[in-house]
Amino acid sequence: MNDSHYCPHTPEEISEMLAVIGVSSVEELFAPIPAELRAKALTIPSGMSEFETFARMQAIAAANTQGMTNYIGGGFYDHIIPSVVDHLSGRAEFYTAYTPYQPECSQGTLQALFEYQTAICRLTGLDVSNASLYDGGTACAEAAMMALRVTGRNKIVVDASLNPFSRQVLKTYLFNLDVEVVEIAPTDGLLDRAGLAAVLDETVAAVLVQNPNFFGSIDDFTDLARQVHVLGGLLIASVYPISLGILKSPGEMGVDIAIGDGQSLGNPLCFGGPSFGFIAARKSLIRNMPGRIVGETVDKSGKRGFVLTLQAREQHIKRHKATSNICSNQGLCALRGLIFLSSVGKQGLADMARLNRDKAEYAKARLLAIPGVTLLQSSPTFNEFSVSLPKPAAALVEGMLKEGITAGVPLGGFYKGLENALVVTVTEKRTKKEIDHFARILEAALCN
Amino acid sequence: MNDSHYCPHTPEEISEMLAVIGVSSVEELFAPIPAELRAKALTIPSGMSEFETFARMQAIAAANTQGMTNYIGGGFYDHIIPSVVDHLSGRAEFYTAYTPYQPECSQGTLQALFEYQTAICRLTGLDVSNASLYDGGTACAEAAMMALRVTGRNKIVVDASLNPFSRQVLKTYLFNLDVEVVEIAPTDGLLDRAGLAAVLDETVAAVLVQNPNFFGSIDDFTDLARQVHVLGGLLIASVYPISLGILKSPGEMGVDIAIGDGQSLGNPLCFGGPSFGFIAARKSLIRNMPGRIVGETVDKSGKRGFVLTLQAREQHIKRHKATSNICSNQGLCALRGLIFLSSVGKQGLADMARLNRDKAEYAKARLLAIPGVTLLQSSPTFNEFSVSLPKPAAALVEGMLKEGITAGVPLGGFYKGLENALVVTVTEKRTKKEIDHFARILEAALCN
Amino acid sequence: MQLIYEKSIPGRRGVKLPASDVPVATLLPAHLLRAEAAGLAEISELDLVRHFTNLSRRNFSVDTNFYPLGSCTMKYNAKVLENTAALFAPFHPMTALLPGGEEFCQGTLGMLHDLGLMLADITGMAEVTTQPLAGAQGEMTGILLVSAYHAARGNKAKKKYVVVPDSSHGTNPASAAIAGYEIITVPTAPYGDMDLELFKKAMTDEVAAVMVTCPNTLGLFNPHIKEIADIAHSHDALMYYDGANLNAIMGKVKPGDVGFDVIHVNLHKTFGTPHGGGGPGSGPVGVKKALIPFLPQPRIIKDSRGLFQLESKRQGSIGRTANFFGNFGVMAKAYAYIIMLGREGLVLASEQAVLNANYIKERLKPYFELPYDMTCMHECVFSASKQLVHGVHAIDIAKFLIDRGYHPPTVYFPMIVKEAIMIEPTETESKATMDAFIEVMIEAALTAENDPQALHDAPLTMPISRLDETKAAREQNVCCQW
Amino acid sequence: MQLIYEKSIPGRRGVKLPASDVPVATLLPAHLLRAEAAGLAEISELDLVRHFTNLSRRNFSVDTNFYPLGSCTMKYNAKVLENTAALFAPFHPMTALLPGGEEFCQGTLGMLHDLGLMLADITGMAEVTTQPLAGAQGEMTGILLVSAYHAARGNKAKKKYVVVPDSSHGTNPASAAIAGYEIITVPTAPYGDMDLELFKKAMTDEVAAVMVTCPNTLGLFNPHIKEIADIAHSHDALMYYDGANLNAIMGKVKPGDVGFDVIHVNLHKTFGTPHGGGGPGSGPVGVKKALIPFLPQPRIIKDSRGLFQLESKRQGSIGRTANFFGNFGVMAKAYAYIIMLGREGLVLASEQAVLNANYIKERLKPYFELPYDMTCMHECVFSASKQLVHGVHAIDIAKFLIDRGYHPPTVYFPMIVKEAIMIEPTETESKATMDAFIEVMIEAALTAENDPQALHDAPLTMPISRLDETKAAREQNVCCQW
Ligand SMILES: Cc1ncc(COP(=O)(O)O)c(C=O)c1O
Ligand SMILES: Cc1ncc(COP(=O)(O)O)c(C=O)c1O
Repeated sequence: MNDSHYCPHTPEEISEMLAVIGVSSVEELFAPIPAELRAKALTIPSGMSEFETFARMQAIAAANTQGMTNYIGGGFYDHIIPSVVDHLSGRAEFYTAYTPYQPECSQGTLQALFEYQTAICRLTGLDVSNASLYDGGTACAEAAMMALRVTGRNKIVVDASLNPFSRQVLKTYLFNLDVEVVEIAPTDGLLDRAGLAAVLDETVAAVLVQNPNFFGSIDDFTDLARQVHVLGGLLIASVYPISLGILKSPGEMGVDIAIGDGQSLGNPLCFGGPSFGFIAARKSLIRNMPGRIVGETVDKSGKRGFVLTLQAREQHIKRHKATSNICSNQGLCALRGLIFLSSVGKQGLADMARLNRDKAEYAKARLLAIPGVTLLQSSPTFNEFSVSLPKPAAALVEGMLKEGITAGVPLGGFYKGLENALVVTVTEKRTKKEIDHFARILEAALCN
Repeated sequence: MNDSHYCPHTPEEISEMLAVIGVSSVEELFAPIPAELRAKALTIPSGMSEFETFARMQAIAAANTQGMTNYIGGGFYDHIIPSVVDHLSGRAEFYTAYTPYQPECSQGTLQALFEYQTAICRLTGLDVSNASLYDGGTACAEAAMMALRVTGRNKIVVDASLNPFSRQVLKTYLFNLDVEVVEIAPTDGLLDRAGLAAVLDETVAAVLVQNPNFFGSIDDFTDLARQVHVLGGLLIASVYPISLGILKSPGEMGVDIAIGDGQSLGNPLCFGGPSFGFIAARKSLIRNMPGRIVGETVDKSGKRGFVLTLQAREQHIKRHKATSNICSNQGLCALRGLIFLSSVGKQGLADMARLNRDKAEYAKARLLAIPGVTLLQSSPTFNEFSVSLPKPAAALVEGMLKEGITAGVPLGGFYKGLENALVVTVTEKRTKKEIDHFARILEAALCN
Repeated sequence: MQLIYEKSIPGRRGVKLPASDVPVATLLPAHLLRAEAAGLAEISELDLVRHFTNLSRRNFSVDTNFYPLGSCTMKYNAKVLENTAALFAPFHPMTALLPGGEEFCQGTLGMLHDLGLMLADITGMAEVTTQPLAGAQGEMTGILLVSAYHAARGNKAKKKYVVVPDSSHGTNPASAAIAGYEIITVPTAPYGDMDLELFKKAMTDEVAAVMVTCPNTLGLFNPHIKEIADIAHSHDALMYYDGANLNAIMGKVKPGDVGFDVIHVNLHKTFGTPHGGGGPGSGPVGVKKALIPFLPQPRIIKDSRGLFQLESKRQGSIGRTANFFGNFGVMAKAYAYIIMLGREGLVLASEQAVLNANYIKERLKPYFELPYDMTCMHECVFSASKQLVHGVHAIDIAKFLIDRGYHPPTVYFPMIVKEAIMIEPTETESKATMDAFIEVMIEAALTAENDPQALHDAPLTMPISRLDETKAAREQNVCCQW
Repeated sequence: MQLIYEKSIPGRRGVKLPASDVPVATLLPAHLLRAEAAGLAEISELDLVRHFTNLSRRNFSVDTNFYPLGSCTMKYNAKVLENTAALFAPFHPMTALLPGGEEFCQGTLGMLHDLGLMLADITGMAEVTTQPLAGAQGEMTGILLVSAYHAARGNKAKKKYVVVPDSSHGTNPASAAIAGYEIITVPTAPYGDMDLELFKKAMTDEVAAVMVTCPNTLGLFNPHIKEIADIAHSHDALMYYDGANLNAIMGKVKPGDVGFDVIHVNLHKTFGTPHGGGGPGSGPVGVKKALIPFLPQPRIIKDSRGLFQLESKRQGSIGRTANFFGNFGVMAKAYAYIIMLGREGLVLASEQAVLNANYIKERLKPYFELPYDMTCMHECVFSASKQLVHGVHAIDIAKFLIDRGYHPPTVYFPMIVKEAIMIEPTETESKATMDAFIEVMIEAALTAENDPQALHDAPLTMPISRLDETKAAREQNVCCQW
């Protein structure tokens, strides 16, 4: 009995095929591999049925604590996902296709990506978008490398209130290219404009900022854009797409390249991935964009169609001179993002953004009512805000995990001097009841 | 803001449409309904978002006890369902289509149903199948009514070891047609052939039997078919499709009409439905079949295609003279059945049937090892068997529910004199470990 | 496309089963075993997936095409509803029927109970059974309840007839026949409803029930419905309401208030559950107080402690219409649909369903004959009689629509309209979709005049052209022989 | 088909959001707000569902068509695997990074740890990081590890070059470039592998690493691979293995045994996770012992009590290549794939992948030029040079295949083969499927001789014909302007 999974051949078929090839056994086909290199047997266990396999996976998932109430963000956010997202991205024709190299039989993916690029452009207020990057962190790195290429300079200035993980990824990407990365320590939970002014000059390729930043503070970088441009540099802003339902867009601020993580757009938390990174820029920068770009064109009869375009930028043509090494990206996650944005819609995204802020402001008020809890920043916030507590945040957060609550991200691990500080995230999913409970538990934890 | 679910019109569109119709308000369109008949407001609550709706449904599901280990059957069985079943029956083109009245744009459903009919014919060893009935119980009723039409007689003899619920449905369908239903009490968990012989004559339209029967006993009705045919009646057998992986088929026994419930073929337990009923018969009976039938034909250019055929039997043509009143049936569940059977496949169904019997025989041995537990039947069994216990089964079963085990179906509720008896079901899903645990708990329960 | 059996290779395996962890049982005696394994498909999982995925692509469906199939209420089936049924997949129905089992099924029993209450509210009935598996079975159940009612009052012998209008759906007389009644059919009057005078003549004390759809299959609401009910009651006949057209009147009129005694509703029409290419559906039946004792069992009741219990041993019940509790998975979707839309949402759904039908009716009126020209409810019925002059039939227009990517409306039903074209857009369609459809319908009308042959040749864009239905009926190839 | 924005109607709403249960916050200052809402789609849920369902129908895919796209390993993605990722949807990755958070994520951390062990077994490496998000990022990560290794030994300045064969995939040199190296490209010898003599010449002590794919992009296993590794090591250069072609050799040869020091694997190729129309993928990187200190952090380790912990503050680590733990959902599917197939299943998969490729190679050899005529591994590379004589290019054959319902093989790659046609059937395809494909390929070859124009005109059966790619590149319409 051939009990192999997904290897369809019967013994008869195998012999027919071997006969055609002119060998007497499948083993013979491996003759090109020198005998002395042949592997000892694998040590992984024998296989099992799909039913046993799924049961095993359920057991693994069950080994995580279930039903945590989340007040953490830090780049990934616990948002609602309309049912249509799973149903439509779950169409086999979407998820079992490859990158649309053959446009005539890939118009589904191509048109969807064109619509995705359009949504990203409209969200960020910029002219061009690619068809996705890996995630928010690598998007920072790709944007920085893009700025290096465009300006021919080799210094990047980063506001340290940019997500610490993204900053790490940025450094990892750049550490072997001789590029200087200067970090500006934040003040009052905001970009230190004075500190920045001190290092800003015509050697700077780009300034990287984030809005809302890691502390949750909302800023307007219009002034900064002007300063950077005067010196011939680029301004790169990492943004939280849900917040763009109401917040001033990078385009309106004069930002040159907008990036971010698309997880909040219809992609589940899923322990960190897959999500997608987005990147949008001014039209003039398009030839320096990384990754796939879909463009509109016409067929022989003048009918509209879509193709991968400007491929001369890419690794499969330019090899080591390519604008990026990215090949497989996060297409299906970007599709989820498009479906999410199209389902929530123009008014809906604004409503959703307001709902996030309303919930966060309510939580903020509840927490600030607790003796000893004060606000870290004076600037307005969106759905994240930072508080300082009368005691170290780490121990408190650890204690609240046992209550089934992820109370927030302690800032001490990322910024010295902020050992008592906590950044708290509140999305539209959190109910008033949950927030009240959270405040009570937190107060209790602070009292003992 | 138009916050209606799924009613797309904007106020502007509504006014445009009203203008075209020539009325000033939607309300005017309801003028044909006399004012005095107009309804008071509904008392059901106001609506909610899809997210809140789904949370509510999860809460309802959570109010049932989770993770029961099942040793109950009685028509519905806890079998494995290959992952492909959900994925493929979940294709929107299948589940959001209507009955395939327009064949040119419904070949997907039509060919699938033709393949389903073929699978049922090959499984039962009979010539023709319809495209599904509601469930196993109504299939009994439809088969009986079919026999009444065919023979022009008005007596039905039923082996009382046929599923008690199906017998109830049968009686409900027949109670207003002047038809006599005679039940034969079983002996030794089997059809009482002597008792049957006593009532069998040329006034009997059909004899209804089940294999394996409600006690789990396996029988061979070849002899019975001969007797019934001699008297000009029909033999109807209700069968458990999984068991047909190895058991003698109705066709081989000379049965005229085979019926059954298709739940075990890829349809979840889902608290009792939807599943589907199947019905297959000898070719000569086709014009008396109930429900939809798909037939093969050719198009103008001689290309093969499939259509609903012999519709002259049906209610939408024959109205009160139709062979049945059935209109919507259980098409999607039948499709699941076809996908299940095609995924498990020819050898696989036999293997699966053997696996069921092996598990049940193991459980049988473990239970019979318990002091005071004896076997109710002397005939062989498939994946269900009946035991008599030293004490009333009802209390015992009730007690074991609290252990998270549905220990079996007490027979006392259906057959007097069998208050201590229990029919136990063991499918391929039950592991040796579970069965050993079950035996231990049962033994303990019997000891106190 | 090849049949799956034509793709089979002897010995090929599909899904892999779990290995056995118990001893192999001794063989069964040969006379109990089948001679050879059933000739099921032998195909790899990839080939199976490709087969059914590509088969699915040969269907029109609501998710891919406008599907204005009259009388079928092909509204959009919200995806969130599709996710609800799976929540209940693991629950064995027999658990609730075990001694003390209800306690372990409070969620599912409670949902069925509450669904009954909500449907009772919408229909104006006293109690609802959720057991019937589809509309037609609901009808049969309802008429059996009627007969049980008459029998209980000693009138079994006397009550011989069920009256139906000639516009009624075929299942109505068919269901009444199974329930043991003879059928009296009343013609439709020029005003589009059962002729009142003829109805009065037809009514005698031997009539057990009057079955009507309101709005009827012409999409018209019968202004005399109350009078009809009164007449029926004066003859001790009960009024049966075929709820297939309930989508027109939610929150606008409750059949119970109008004098109906029994009603079925098609959850798969009005309450947003998909049709599955022919089912599964669900046809709960509501009744007035006097009929409650006869309802199918088990009946789900809420006890004093608020716990849901099964009442199985009631005298007078007509018995069972399904082995368990009906199509639970379908009802879960309908329950979710009702609580999601809520009282305002349901009313809005009916209002826009009616708005859409009247919009299409008005726009197509200049091009197609409208036999009953008045305000319609959720659907409108045209006749292709104008086109017939050019030798073009309703079916030709239907096939033309297929080539343009529209599922045709219902044709040749109701039978009382010659060359009927029955259009039901439902409330979930946008104006843009309807406008595009209307343009194509107008084009069909013009083509009928200018180039009838083009319509006879349609469809040309499908994998197959028109099929030889006579050959199918003659040869009766209903099972693959090779 | 219209764009979703062309279907939008101002004011139309899609999904309904939950009503707020908290007070409305005071408005933000105007300078922080956007002037007007972003121009997203305004469309009903039904229109949205129809739009994307119909869009999906304009794709070829593994589930609908044979997809022998060379180098991409388009094997069947088992449906059970698709169900696994959803099990982990609710878990926030930050939870594990909170103080004491690991304890609450033992399932997910353990799975990542064990996946690493299994991949280390298959590749013969000492440790694997699952953080890289795709193959190319794995390559960059791997080369960064190489550079960290050289730097730690004081050779940062000295090591300037990465050597790649001219047959290598474009991502190899591109990734090495990002990692700060200059590229030396070695031509391929007539025997289908990097020219050994030229390679020796190219090697100096300034070479940091040699990146190869084995089997290479011609589908050939390099018999000199061990010698190449030895030479590289003699120059203190490390060997990088591009694991994109691992599907050919599972259980047959472990790159680690052959002398490779660093490897990435494409879970979305070899380990049965779908390609998603361009991702997401996953590119875990395995290394020999000496490189472990430089692996990205957080590193997942199993402590003495058998608990999984995160090690974040290690000196020497190259840092982070992703914000969290990589594409977890993809890895869940790959993990399930590996435990389901098990040791025997994986070997069988490679064996049948190689069998299928050689079968197609032998059957097509008479019709298409086979530049390197020898036993291939999982894929074979033809050239359309015979057809070029008739003015027919590889692209024309590709388009002809589309009309016949086949996704074309990879064309024009590897670049070293003129008019390359790169065919990778994978192990999941049945003989019947390959035979039918072979017939169509043969038909293409004959048509090239008899009727070249027919090939130039293809495809004719798709919603569009060949597209004007120059216009696209010139006009750069990459965002809908209306
Ligand atoms: C008016 C009418 N009555 C009854 C029915 C029968 O309902 P079902 O198909 O659910 O049995 C239908 C369905 O087509 C109908 O349209
Ligand atoms: C040989 C080879 N190397 C590397 C890659 C890059 O892998 P990825 O697309 O996952 O970045 C590919 C994928 O096309 C490949 O075929």
